[in-house]
Amino acid sequence: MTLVLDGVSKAVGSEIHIHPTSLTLEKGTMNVLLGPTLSGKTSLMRLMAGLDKPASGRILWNGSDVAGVAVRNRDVAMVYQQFINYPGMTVYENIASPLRLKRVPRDELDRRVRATAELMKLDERQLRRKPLELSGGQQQRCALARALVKEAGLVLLDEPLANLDYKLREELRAEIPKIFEESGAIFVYATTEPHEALLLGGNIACLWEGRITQFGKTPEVYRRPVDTTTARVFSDPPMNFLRITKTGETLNFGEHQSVAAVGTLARLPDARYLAGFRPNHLHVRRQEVAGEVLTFHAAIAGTEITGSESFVHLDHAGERWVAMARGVYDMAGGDVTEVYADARHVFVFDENERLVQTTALGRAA
Amino acid sequence: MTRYRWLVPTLYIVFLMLPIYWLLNMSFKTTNEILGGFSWFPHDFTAASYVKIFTDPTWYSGYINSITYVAINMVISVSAALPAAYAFSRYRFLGDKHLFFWLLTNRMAPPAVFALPFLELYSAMGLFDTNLAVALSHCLFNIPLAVWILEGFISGVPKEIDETAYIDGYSFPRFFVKIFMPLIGSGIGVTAFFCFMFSWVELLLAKTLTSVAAKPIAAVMTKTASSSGYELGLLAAAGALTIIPGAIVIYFVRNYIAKGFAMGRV
Amino acid sequence: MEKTPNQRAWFMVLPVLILVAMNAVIPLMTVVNYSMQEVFYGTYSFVGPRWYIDVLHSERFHSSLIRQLIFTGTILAIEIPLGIAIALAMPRRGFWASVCLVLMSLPLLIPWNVVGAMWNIFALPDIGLLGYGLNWLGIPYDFTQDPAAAWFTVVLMDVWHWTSLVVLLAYAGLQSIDENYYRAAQIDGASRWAVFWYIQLPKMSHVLTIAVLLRFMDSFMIYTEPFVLTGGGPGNTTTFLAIDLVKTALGEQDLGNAAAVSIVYFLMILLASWLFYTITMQRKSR
Amino acid sequence: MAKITLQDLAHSYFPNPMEATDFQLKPSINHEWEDGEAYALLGPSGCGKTTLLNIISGLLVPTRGRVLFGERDVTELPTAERNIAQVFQFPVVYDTMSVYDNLAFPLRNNKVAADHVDKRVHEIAQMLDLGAQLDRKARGLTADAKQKISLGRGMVREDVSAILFDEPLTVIDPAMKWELRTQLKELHRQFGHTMIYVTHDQTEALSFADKVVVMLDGEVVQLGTPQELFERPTHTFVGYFIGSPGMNVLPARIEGSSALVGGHEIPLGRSFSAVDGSEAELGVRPEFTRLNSAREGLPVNIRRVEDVGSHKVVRAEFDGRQVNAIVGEDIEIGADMTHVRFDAEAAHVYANGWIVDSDQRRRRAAGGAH
Repeated sequence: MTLVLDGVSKAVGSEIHIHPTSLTLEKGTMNVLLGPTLSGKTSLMRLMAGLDKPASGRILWNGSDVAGVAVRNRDVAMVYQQFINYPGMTVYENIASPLRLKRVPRDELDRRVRATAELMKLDERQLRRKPLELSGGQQQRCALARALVKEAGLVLLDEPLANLDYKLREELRAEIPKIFEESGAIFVYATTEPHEALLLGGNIACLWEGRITQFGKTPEVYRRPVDTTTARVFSDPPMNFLRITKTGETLNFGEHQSVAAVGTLARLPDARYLAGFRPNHLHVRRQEVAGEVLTFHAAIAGTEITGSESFVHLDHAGERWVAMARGVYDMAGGDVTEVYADARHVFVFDENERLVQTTALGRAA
Repeated sequence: MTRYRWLVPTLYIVFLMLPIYWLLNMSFKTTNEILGGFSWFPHDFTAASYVKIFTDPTWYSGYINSITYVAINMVISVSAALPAAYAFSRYRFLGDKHLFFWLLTNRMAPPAVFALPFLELYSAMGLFDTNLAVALSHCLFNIPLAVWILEGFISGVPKEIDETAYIDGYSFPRFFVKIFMPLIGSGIGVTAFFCFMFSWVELLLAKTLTSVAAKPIAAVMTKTASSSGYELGLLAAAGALTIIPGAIVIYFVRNYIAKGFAMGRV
Repeated sequence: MEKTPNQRAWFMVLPVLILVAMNAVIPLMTVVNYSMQEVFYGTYSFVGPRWYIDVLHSERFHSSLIRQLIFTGTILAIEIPLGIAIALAMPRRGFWASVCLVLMSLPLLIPWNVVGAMWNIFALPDIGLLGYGLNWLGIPYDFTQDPAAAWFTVVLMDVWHWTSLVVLLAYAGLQSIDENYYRAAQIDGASRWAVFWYIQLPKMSHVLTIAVLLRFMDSFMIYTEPFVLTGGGPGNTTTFLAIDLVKTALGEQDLGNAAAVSIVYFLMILLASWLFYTITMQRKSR
Repeated sequence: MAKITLQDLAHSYFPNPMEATDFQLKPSINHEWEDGEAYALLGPSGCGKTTLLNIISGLLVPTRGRVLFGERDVTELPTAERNIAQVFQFPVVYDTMSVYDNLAFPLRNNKVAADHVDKRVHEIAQMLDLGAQLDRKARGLTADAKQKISLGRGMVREDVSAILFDEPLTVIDPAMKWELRTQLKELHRQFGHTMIYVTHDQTEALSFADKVVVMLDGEVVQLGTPQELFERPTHTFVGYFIGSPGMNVLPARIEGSSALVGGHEIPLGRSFSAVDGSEAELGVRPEFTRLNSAREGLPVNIRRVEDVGSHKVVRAEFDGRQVNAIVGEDIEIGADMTHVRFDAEAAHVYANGWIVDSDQRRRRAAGGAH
């Protein structure tokens, strides 16, 4: 079971939604589409589902072109960001409907519906209710169940958790990988949140303005973004950047400021670069970094506290930076502080913004 | 000011009810009493007019005719408008906008203009003096209306539901009947209501296209009013009876009406 | 909502197209055809635009047109504000709301000739509540003789008949206003007037546009009610366009003339409606 | 501006509520909102936070209890007379007015001098960078522009006794959320209004507020600074709701200065005579749960390891109970890492949901008293 996109593109009128894209998804893989809103995630999924016709290129399912095949005859299931259920039917009937259409014998149908419902933690009482009588979380569970019960070869999830409360999202997010492991299908999961992408693992395709900037194993892409676009897309809060010129032992930036080119940075050939480091590698407390550091001075703009960690928003020579601190770190805005970038985790991009080298490289492989 | 607010609608309703009351009042009077002069309520109360209407075929057949062609028109209009409205709401196709606008312009066609040509047209089709003729002619303004209202309701349903259904494996007809129509049930109700309303109240075309067999009640009345003397009581009774069907229908859709109007679709 | 291109959608529109076209196109062609010919005992002869020229110079047409405009203007001036006022005063929800809705909708569901007959009975100077009442109050009133009285009655009847439509539309407009708007207004310390002017009226504007449009069109086409009530009289004082038209066509068998009038008439309505609509839409978009 | 006091408050949407479940706000809530503080009202949907907000703003009259602004009882007063501002979840703008007039509206209604109105409007517009759009009509702006206007209208008045926010950033694009939040904070610093901010998003709550009020099922379960909520949740729900993943909670038996969890002794470094020898619960955040190969603490079996880049979340189990640990990104999870140890000072004892003070803490508190 494979899904192959071969030079597929999509345009509405003059505006291009998807530039020619080729992609191969294998059986039993979890594939995350990561990108900001309007980067083409949904368009791509709609093409995969067959809801839209590609402007060019072919879509092959198990090797055969599915251009002519009607959506309802395709081996696909989909869940939307909005909670889409049939309001007129009970939750049970909602889940059952794909099976009824496949003429599945009654007892088997009942078995499968109940099994899926149990998997999605929908109890007997909820099965008898109408979807709109349930909470948002349960409605989406119903939609997910309806998609799963079909046991389709291709399951498309378009930001299924985006409209849920913070904690609900956390719970469901933890369940999805389990569900996925149990079905052998090709999963495609669109999200705007790098964090979510990392939790789901599997493969990832980073999208930016209708183009896939990089496709590969999620942790590898995270640790080796091929260019700054991918790095930007796959970093939340956004990656911190600094234009540097390496001359000898120093990295110069801004108006004649500089830091010592420590660690592997020392081995860079002299040239102009774009250095990037993730918020979790920019620290406000020296003791949080083990190895060598690049030290900068930045003004604190404000802090975002998630409880387990705090994101300190900084202003470094007009560039907006974000640093991460463990636990709760609340400092008044305005005051200037020292921040420490972990030298081992600095990405270096050349002038056309391609990745040059990074010490994270060795570890990811 | 807010304390006496309720007065406004109340007074208005009283104003609305007065002529209706007067009609009823008359309908229960004997012709003599009517001609006898002004009186607030019938002194020698009689249901004779009603009895006549229910016994005299020229009268009750009038009702049957009206109800028949209104019903036919409702069915035709709604069932033709449903798929069209869906198409206008969901699909982009050659000339869709112009077509939609053209449809609406027909709501602006004065029946007076069409009376005569209709007579010729339907005579030519051999439909003259049939309920079907009236029903079809009323499509002129009811179908555009129906399409308009339904389009509004349909656009209120997210198209993701359609797609989900296709993905689940529904064929279009099955999806449309099993999933979609229930979803816009209230819309269909409102539409049917307005079709009823405009078909029921229209007289000019109904009168022009019929002579004997399919004569609508409204026409029967005008005949009474003009030719066969001045039987006010009878006229009033007949009139009173024409209010009832409307009253019944409005009662059923009362909760959807506001919604129907809300989309400015009337 | 983004629409999917699909030419086959035409098939779904086809039935509607056929039904309406049959009723609209063919008769319209007939009318146009008539309007270009002299019909004399079944013999047709082409006369070109003569009828049109006649119509545009005909005293009779002008006078009934003017009557029509005055009438339409009057009832719009009364029904729209009145309708809004009543809608504002109506209970927002609950039992009484539906009672209001049902009762107010009644006039809309009465056959138009019954409306005429009903008002005829209601306004009769000797036995009608209205006529008798006015005379009893010492106001001389007889709509069958006195043009002023006739006009008054026709207008009052139309107000009785159609204000509810405006009410329902305005009411629906009000219903669609989110509760939070009123709360926000409270918090901002807005006056009742400000609430009406800045929240309710703007939110109603769309439905009100529709209301004006409908009332304009329908009042411009009005035929049955005044015909039954006054028969266009006394004299021609309440002979509006449609009545005049039918008189000419059926009464005097003057088909060509009638046809020409019809076309002019139809075009006027279309033009007016179109102008009104586009203008309001432009004002909105700004 | 004034302190806001809630006295024996309770609210129910039923006319005559019988048992506790009838109440949207359980009797009885006593709470003081200090003048000039920035509060967040945090809880899952349906916990009654919005009800509470509407009672303060006067859109709802509580079934029981009183609301005081300063010394003045405003329980029965309509919103308009309470002199407060409120921003709703979804944008509320006056379509036909220009952005400028929208912002000026509350001031003009309060008969503020024109020149001052102008000054304020520009200040606010500046802060929310609406400056460019000031003379555009509000109709046809994007949702988040409209919401900015609503925020602006909420904050334009200087004399309000409090500004209430009801999940105001729902429609705002995530990228902008934190900017607006910091701007709100900035405004708070400048004008020192009392602000109450309702949200279900812990991040919003913790980063906006000086003090966070956590609610559950119509009850206030904890009031504290973000730090307190994180380091010492006074209720297991707070432990679960704040922080991701939430706090580990294990059934335990307290004996002296240690807890017995499934027969394994966990040192606590302090004693809890209140629950000594009886069944209780042990709560420790994953951040203070150390996975180790030294066979110290509880034996667990690891179900899954989630690498979220900045760190790893180890999802493990101890006889059927979930035990999560957060470990640094550089640490490799070896097969020999079979045990978890807890940082004693970060481990808390709970009895039927509520935290139990250690004897030492009590003594300190008592000491503080005299």
